[in-house]
Amino acid sequence: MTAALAVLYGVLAFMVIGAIIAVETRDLLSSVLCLGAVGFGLAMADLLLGAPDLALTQVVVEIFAVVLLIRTILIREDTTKEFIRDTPHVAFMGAVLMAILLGTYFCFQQMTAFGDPPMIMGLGYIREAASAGAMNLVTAVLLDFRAYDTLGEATVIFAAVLGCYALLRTSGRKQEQQ
Amino acid sequence: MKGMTLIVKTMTSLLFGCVLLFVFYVILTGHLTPGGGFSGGVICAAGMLLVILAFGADAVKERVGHRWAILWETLGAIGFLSVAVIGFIAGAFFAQFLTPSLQFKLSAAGSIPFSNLAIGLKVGAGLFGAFLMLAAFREGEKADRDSGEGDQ
Amino acid sequence: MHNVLPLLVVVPLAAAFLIPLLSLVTARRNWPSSEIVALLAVAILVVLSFLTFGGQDVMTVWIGGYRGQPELLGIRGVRATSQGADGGILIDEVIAGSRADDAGLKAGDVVLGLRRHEGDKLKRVTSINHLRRENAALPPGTRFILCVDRQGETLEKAVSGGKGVTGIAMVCDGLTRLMLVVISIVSLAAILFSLSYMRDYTKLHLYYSPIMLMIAGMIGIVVSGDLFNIYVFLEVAAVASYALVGFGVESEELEASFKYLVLSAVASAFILLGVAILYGLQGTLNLAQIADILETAGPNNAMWLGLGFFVAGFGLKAAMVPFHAWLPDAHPSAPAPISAMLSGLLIKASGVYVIARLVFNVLGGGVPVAYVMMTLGAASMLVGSLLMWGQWDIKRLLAYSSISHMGVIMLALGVGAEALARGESGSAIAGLAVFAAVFHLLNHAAFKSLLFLCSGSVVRSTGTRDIREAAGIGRVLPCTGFLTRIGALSISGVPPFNGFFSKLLVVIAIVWAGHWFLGLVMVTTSLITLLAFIKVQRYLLDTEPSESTAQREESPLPMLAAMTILAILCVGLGLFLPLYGKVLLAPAASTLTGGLTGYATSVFGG
Amino acid sequence: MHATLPYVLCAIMFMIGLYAIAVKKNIIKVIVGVIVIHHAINLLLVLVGYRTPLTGEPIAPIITGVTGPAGASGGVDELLSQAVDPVPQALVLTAIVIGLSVVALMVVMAVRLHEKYGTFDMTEISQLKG
Repeated sequence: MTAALAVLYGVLAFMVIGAIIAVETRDLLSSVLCLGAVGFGLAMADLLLGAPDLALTQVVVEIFAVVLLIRTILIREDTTKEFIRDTPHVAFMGAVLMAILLGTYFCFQQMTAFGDPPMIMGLGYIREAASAGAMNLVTAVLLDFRAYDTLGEATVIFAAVLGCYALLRTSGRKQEQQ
Repeated sequence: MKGMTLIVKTMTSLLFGCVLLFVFYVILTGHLTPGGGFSGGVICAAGMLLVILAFGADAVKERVGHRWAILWETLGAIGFLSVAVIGFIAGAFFAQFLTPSLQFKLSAAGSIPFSNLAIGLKVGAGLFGAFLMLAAFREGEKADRDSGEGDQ
Repeated sequence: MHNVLPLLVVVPLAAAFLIPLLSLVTARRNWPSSEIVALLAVAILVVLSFLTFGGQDVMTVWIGGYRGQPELLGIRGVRATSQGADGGILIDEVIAGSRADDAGLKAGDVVLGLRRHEGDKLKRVTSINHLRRENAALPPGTRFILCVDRQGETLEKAVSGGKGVTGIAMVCDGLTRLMLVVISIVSLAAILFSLSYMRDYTKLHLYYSPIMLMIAGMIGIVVSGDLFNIYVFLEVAAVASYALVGFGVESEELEASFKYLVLSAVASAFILLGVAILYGLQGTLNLAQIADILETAGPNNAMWLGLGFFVAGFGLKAAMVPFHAWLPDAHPSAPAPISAMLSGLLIKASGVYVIARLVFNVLGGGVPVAYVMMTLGAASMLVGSLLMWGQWDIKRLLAYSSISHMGVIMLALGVGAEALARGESGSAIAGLAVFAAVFHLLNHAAFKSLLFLCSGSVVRSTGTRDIREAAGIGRVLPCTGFLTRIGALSISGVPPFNGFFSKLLVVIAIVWAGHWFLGLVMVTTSLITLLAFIKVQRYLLDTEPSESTAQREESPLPMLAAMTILAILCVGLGLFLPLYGKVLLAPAASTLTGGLTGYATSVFGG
Repeated sequence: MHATLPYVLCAIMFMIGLYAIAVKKNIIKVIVGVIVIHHAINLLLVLVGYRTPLTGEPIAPIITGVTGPAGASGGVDELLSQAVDPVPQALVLTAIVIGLSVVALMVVMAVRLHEKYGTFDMTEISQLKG
């Protein structure tokens, strides 16, 4: 195991622990902050895995999401007494999730080994990158080869923002007598 | 919300220019270095978010208003769609309609910088607008906040 | 006609982007700009979707990047899990008839590496994916020489290099055309209906823009030939629909919308996980190329896992029974035209359509997946109809009926997949089952949208969704009553209407395939549906109206026009099946029964 | 074991998020669960695209040198043999933004529900029966 790989496993373990704390802690604010830590861990993992674009975007998006959540929590009172549903429900869901996890573990044994991807499509992009002209291949993939996906993605944000506007209207229906 | 203290406001107004500069750098060199329309747009929205938090949502809403956000967002979206459609007219959907020239220059990537710019505009304005609406939204206040801009 | 395909997505998107922009100007003056743009865009869509019938059977448009026929990878058809003694790849199995078999590779060989030319330096490889990478890194079509160690003897085999697909494919085949026609016509009806119905709501540009986005998303799903692209457009349609479900912003609507949002986000997560696993395995996202590789490589456990996540994710989107909890809340809470579009289109385009496409044309699950589909289908059919029986809320009743009918479609597809796996002997049964499935899909879109629009008309006049309180409304609003009657008769499968024919075909296909028990379940379900809708008709249409009900006004003209379009479809689709079946339904069915090979060759050959 | 351990860690994270969604009553916790799930999938996609080349270090897919003779540092040839896969990175970039927009919508709905009911507790909110 090389040093870089050891660091990567460290970051992944950090993320898993952070996720557990974020889910389990009772205080909503600490929960959201732990989530931010997981996000920053992800950004670090991205850097280690050779994805600086992602690290940049992940950091900013994480900041945005965490501020959004904190802003939502801070000015509102929460009256939740019991965080978890009743025990049979929890036991059932836990069993189902463990079963899925075991199945996933079993099936992942035949997954492509880590560090050895087929890259049939990716190498094609790299080979043709010179014609696209972009030096950053991720941008080239995003905005040239797979620009159609990006159009869809821009549309998703557009839809979400319109949805926010629509859901934040004070009243949905026109008042009749006013 | 009235906003935060004077120190924070001053620092924010100083910082905001730097953030915008960084946004332009990230968006315009997106095809050369890490970054691009999305990162730049979200950074831009995060900068705006700083302003909203420092000055208070109502003050920002008075100055800017979410009509501007909608305007820039739709313009960005239409801009990106028109990059696609110009390519469509030139040959194929999303085809490069500009010939890439010198490597490592701003003009190196044909239509990609334009797409980046449009997406940055769209993402920045969109997220800013959404956060502004959310921050200005207050509970228990049923009064006519929305008067004057709806088609009521 | 190649050019039509991108326009199908561009037109609704452009409309969606223009509507808020125009509203900035027109909202103060109360000009109906949103309505005009939306109606215009949908009208153009209807025309465009019929234009796709010109031209070849299968149209493929490559967006961004390389287009053309990919040469098949020379090393395809090899299963290798272990490394040889001195670092090469030990081949466990060579699939007969594959490229590797043609090149003369045999089980037990150890692939050492490759050379570009004769006498070049040997480039060693360590794993099968490494070999694939070396293959993909070479310029398209290059031939190279594979060095193989066979029991101590070194052989050199010339194979042709591969070339991958880089662009995103837009594919328009029989099934896509059917979905396009359904989507555009139902959307036209829904928007026509909205013109009057949505007058009561505020800020209509925030309604018409998401509805256009939803249409764009659904069209994007059905014309796409790329796995990730399907996910993206699925999200476009889903995110737009979240906002539309909660458009009334009353507490009940918000709650339904939140529930829908959470479950749908989980479904999207499953789907994206499936995409990640499949990409990790195959290194490509193009559906045809995945089919092409899988056809000879055969499945492995990780691929089953990916397929399992897909079935779970799209099953959630299609509200199959263990995952159905969100639908009866979300669909009734939306405004009526949106309910019609969600039930009539969205759960089909983003659920059943994609499952059918993946199972029949791309991943090819074989018998196990066919049985999973049959189980899911039969369970949703039965549970949906049983839960429907006790409902008094008209829209909720219709929503449960949607679950039941989605079950019918899924069951028929499952029977088809199972029959297809039998080989030659089952192909006729599979053809009939899949034909029945797509026919029922078309019919369900027509009558369920009609019924939801009728319920909207009833709710608008009476202000209640309870059929006991709205009793007798059919006599007060004669047109709405008549159209509701047509819808109810269609959905319960009364002979001259379309529902009867498709249900009959489904039952015939099930029984022909030998699943007597499932046939019995299907007939029972139909009977329950019939009884439930007799109940609806009795209360809504055949009782004397109470005094408060008697003073209601008939719905305005656009709403009636929208319902009439769908009602004409309900009658016409059944009666004129011989006329349009060959053009619309048979190609759709044969697309699905064509299997992996058919899909791959039709996409690359076009 | 070693070859697929990172994927398994991702799967564990995915299940943690799913657990939060399935079991927790609090809306904010549900949102946290959704974000954890998004993180897990994004991580899986990046991991899937990583490669450890036989010679040299793995490099980010950015051309830093002029494309010229074979073997030039930072050129296309070097990328072909050493770069990590750019496609999953583009996919993750798309997925991150989609995730952000979904989370923004969820937060807006949480705010509206809090306004209507005065709590983030789902059991107090639920009026509808599935």
